[in-house]
Amino acid sequence: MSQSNQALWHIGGKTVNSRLLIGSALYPSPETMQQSIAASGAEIVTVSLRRQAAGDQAGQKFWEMIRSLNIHVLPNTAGCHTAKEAITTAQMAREVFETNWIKLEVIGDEYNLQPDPFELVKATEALVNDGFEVFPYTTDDLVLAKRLVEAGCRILMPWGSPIGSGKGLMNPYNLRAIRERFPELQLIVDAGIGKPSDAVQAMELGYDGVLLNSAVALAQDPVKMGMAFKSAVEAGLLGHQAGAMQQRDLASPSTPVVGMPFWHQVKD
Amino acid sequence: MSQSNQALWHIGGKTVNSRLLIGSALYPSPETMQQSIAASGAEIVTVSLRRQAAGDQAGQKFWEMIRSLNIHVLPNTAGCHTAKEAITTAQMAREVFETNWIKLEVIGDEYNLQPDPFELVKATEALVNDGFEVFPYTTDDLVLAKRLVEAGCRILMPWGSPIGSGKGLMNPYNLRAIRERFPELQLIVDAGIGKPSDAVQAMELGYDGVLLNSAVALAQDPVKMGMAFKSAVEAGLLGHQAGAMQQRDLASPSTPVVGMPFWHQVKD
Amino acid sequence: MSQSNQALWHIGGKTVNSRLLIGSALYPSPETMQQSIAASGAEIVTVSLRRQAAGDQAGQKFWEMIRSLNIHVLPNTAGCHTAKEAITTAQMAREVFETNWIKLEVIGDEYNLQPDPFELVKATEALVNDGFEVFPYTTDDLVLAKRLVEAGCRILMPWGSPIGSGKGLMNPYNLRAIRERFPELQLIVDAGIGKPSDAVQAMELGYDGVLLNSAVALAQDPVKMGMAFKSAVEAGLLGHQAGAMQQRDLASPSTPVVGMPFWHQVKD
Amino acid sequence: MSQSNQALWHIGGKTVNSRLLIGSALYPSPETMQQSIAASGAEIVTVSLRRQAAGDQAGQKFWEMIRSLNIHVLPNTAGCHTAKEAITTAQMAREVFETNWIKLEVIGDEYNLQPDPFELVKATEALVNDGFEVFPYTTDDLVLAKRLVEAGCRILMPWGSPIGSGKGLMNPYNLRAIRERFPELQLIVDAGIGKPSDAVQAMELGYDGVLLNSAVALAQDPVKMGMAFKSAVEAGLLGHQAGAMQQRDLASPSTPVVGMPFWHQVKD
Amino acid sequence: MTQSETLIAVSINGEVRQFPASISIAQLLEALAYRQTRFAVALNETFVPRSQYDHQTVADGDRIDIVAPMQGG
Amino acid sequence: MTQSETLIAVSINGEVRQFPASISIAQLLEALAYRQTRFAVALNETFVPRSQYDHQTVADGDRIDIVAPMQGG
Amino acid sequence: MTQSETLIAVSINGEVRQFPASISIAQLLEALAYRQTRFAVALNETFVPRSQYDHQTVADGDRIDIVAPMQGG
Amino acid sequence: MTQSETLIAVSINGEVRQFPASISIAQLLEALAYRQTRFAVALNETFVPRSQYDHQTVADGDRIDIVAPMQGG
Repeated sequence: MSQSNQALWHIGGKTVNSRLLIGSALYPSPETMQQSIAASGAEIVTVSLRRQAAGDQAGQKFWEMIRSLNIHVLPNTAGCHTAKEAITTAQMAREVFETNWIKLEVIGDEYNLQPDPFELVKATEALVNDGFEVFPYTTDDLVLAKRLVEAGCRILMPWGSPIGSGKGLMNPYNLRAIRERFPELQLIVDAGIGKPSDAVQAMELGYDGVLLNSAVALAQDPVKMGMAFKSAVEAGLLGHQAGAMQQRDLASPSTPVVGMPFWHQVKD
Repeated sequence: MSQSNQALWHIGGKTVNSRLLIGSALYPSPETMQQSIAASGAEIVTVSLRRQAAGDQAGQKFWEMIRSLNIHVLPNTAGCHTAKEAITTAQMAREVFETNWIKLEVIGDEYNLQPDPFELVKATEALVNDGFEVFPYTTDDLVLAKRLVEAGCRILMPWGSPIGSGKGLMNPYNLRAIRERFPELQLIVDAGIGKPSDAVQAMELGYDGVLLNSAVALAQDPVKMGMAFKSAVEAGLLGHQAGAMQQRDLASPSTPVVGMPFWHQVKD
Repeated sequence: MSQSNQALWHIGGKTVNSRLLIGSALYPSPETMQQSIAASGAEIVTVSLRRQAAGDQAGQKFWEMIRSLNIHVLPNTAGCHTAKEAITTAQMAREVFETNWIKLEVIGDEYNLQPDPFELVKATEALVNDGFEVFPYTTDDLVLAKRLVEAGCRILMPWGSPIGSGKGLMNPYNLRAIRERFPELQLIVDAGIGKPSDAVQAMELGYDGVLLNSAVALAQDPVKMGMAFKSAVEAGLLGHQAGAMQQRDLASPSTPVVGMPFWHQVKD
Repeated sequence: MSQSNQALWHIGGKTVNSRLLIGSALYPSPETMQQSIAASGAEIVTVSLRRQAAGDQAGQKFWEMIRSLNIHVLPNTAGCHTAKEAITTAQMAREVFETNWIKLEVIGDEYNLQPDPFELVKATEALVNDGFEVFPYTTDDLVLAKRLVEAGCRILMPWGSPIGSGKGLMNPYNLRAIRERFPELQLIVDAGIGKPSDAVQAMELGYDGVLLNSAVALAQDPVKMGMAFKSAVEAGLLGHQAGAMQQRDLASPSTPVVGMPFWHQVKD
Repeated sequence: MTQSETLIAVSINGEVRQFPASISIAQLLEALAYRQTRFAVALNETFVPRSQYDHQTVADGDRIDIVAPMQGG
Repeated sequence: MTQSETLIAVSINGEVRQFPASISIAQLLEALAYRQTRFAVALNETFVPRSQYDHQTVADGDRIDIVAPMQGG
Repeated sequence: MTQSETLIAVSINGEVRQFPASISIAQLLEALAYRQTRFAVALNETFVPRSQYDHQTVADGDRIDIVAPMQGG
Repeated sequence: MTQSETLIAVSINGEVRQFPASISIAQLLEALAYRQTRFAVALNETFVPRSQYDHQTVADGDRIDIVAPMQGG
């Protein structure tokens, strides 16, 4: 009972059980998407907005599938390259999805799809003032993190590595520095997660959650991989809370040495 | 249903659900030991033999605690430095614990507590001939692995790093080479696991199980860490079975690019 | 002959032989400083400006020592936290040291001493317009790098890891991305170099130079460590130019297999 | 003067200036081989024996090329899989090359070309008794190292990673353990070196020398790569002797903080 | 609409279409037959709330984006 | 045991004790009052199965190890 | 300077000193006896080139930094 | 050699050749026309020192390896 309470997560004004945020793109089929998300236990799913022709029902159908999952929706501004584009997209998303949550992406480079620090701060300031709960996709730059917090963010989502690269956590030192500086913030590793062990490492660093998409959607068996990440974030959260042993350079026997049979004199 | 069957593990002539093997030493108290092992979901627990004075009931009490866990017992030969010591210890263990399972440790160095390849092969040959199911604690040396298989092992337990060091997997290349060479063998990473992510990595490499002790017993909260490792081995097993995505050097967008609003001409 | 020409380095309008830039601080004594810098072969030395009381000759003495080295001086703006402070310091440095070179540091955080991306860009724009050759101490952020190039930089100095940490290259992926994006720029790894192998790795990534201070000044034998880094940057430069072999997962014999004696039939 | 004396290396009863041992195989042409070896500064070159038909002058020509380099020859037993093969090869090599030096390779696996610990010890014992100076190609196994020392070796050559893989040092922990255990032995990293930085790392660990072949022979420009490794082993040796600074988690300013201009009150 | 009315060129999701001058967003959506309930509109990259559809008119050369829910990561 | 019996020195778990000559393992355990059910015995580092306790005698200078279950990793 | 002159407070490298009003940078350096050749001056965090020392006057509350070469990394 | 002599089959570097019985290594090398100075010989995987070439005879089914210097890593 206290166990389950401990695991509750207050994020952006809502309360969820799972530390996983999952994307809705790139699955082999809509059915696989639904099953994978359900299997993952995620209670927050990211979605986007795209142009749609009159009469095209794709958006409506997708939306009904997402609604049937009965979990929280986190719209993104994926593909935006300027603060202005991102702000407009966020405002449209708020109307369509009826939520003030926004995963704020302002891309600064097509090669690594990293955020643009300058436009990101501008967009964040505008959106916070406009009443949004901003989930900024950011780099692992501590100074940028400070600016975002000054702009009003209660949540930060540093990248692990480039979107879709599956490289895991490229710079644990930087991620740890952000965690230590902002013990009260909700921190989520977003982008770059490739394997369950990457998600566990993020949580072991003390991060509060993990956001991923490709790692599940592009697995050979996405549904099973959803289950894997469900266990992974649990393992990481528990492992962090439990306080891991210290690494040591010397080996140290686990089985007691005293009482060892056959022992007659000191061995060298 | 097929799910749960898939997870069954046939190891040394027995069938268990959990891929975790756990030690019984170093816990802050016997009660914590019991609770931690239970929390970990492990169905195989390692134990040892030590000299005992007449009238001393410690061994009997310990044994009753272990029995009450109602799981399989894997006696070890921890502390033995020669094949002869290890063989005698194994024979005594078989009588005391009424099992032909033996975790065969023949230590070759006091600094890193690594196995002695030469004595290990000798002891293995003798014990296999004597009817034991040998779980050899070995290095990540592929040639040594071949010798142990030639000597009759169906199970190998290469180290991740020195016992009690918590350094995780020092040489994933070597561990992977053993996995690829022996697809049919039961492979368990034994020693060096420090954090749940280490266990996940072992399973992601395709290992069948993980044996640890210090990582749980020396955690600040051993019971919770037991739970963490329970989830970790599940995450790793599922993740391996699900087939992880390929790492890529380039970023790749998860959200679709087509239909991006505001798009009017090619951006560089 | 072509060899030596190949090694000439055109940097900031000057031409030097060595790819090493070295600091003048933290040495156990002024004499050790002089000898270490000489031993390192560096032809560019960083210096700073600090308040000085009337009659205090320390600055003058230090300056004469530096002049006697007969190498190029690169003044820094170390310790500045705003664009304004950095600009004024750069202007003072230009007058004192009679050079338009400036190592532009605008610190954004006291914990990791990283640059402040926002103030750095502001200061860079102002100083480039004012005729300076700016050597910006920057992070490994590709978008920030693009902004600095847009502001007129022909040289970038991304950090390897935090100043004085000796952690080497924390994020080779990011450093490589900057190199690939800006093949014509002069790129120097600045900060975090701890061992000669770190400097070699920077050069192997295709970087044009390495700037360091603590690694030499805080070595047990700074003069000898200066020599070590002299060889290290040479090794790295040559190694990069020579084009390293590809890594392979399989072993591959160097000694020919054909003609092996004692060979009678295929071995498995 | 003391400098150059310090750099002299007493190895196997001879004295050389360079810490590099280089192979003679895999070069694009014999001329490139000669030039690359000369450029590398190596004073020890490895060679092998292979079957030769009557009248075939290849062996003689190769030998004359090697002799013209006027450096020490270290014959190998490459390709041998048993102690017996290796012993006979060593004896033939002693007669042909007129040296009691032997690079003892007894391969245990075709996939990773690693040594066979068991056959290696057997062959070592026989050859040491027969008056050879054995340079054993071994793994990074500390217990195997102890056995080889007990068998009479004054030199050990642990692998960095599989022959020809170019993966560098896979397990620095194990390599360091051997160095610490045997401070008086001559230790050489053999196999797996791919880039100059790998060689520097080996020397920084306190190894006495580095043996490589593919890294130079398979470089795009082998002669220049030879020069690169010449500098690399110098950098590594000097760097080790000079005593590197300690790594730190916190950044630490190199430029003095005292006397910073514009400073008026404490900044947070 | 009469023959004498002026036409304006408006980009709808990147494709240029002709509409009568002074058309409102609401009329434009009606003309395009957008009947879905889940969409949002931007005019020249500025968001137009649903409540403004009747009041906001469109001018020659304007760019309209009409977006709907889609998969996202 | 009579006064005239020869005594032998036997190491029990590393500690030397005196016993009558020709004593069997069974008698020795009885003399030591080992009453636990969970233990095993080695004589000079060689395992002695429980079934041999009656038959196996102990000689002067022999080393006996008596071990019981214990925590292990 | 006569008794009747007004004095101003100027921070020199963080330490407040008294000077006559309307003093120039050149006079101030003279008064402080700065005789080194290698230094530079900032007034209220703005650089003052050497060529301006005669013309630039200092006001009450001004902050002057006088800096010289120093070790740097 | 006369017609009546028995012939033996010897493997030379893996290739079987015929020689007269009781031939010595020295005679065999002569017959094969090995004139290089830098080579060494093994008989049935055992080294034969140069000093033994005259004394060591070869038997039917023997395996001879003749090796020379070659590139090596």
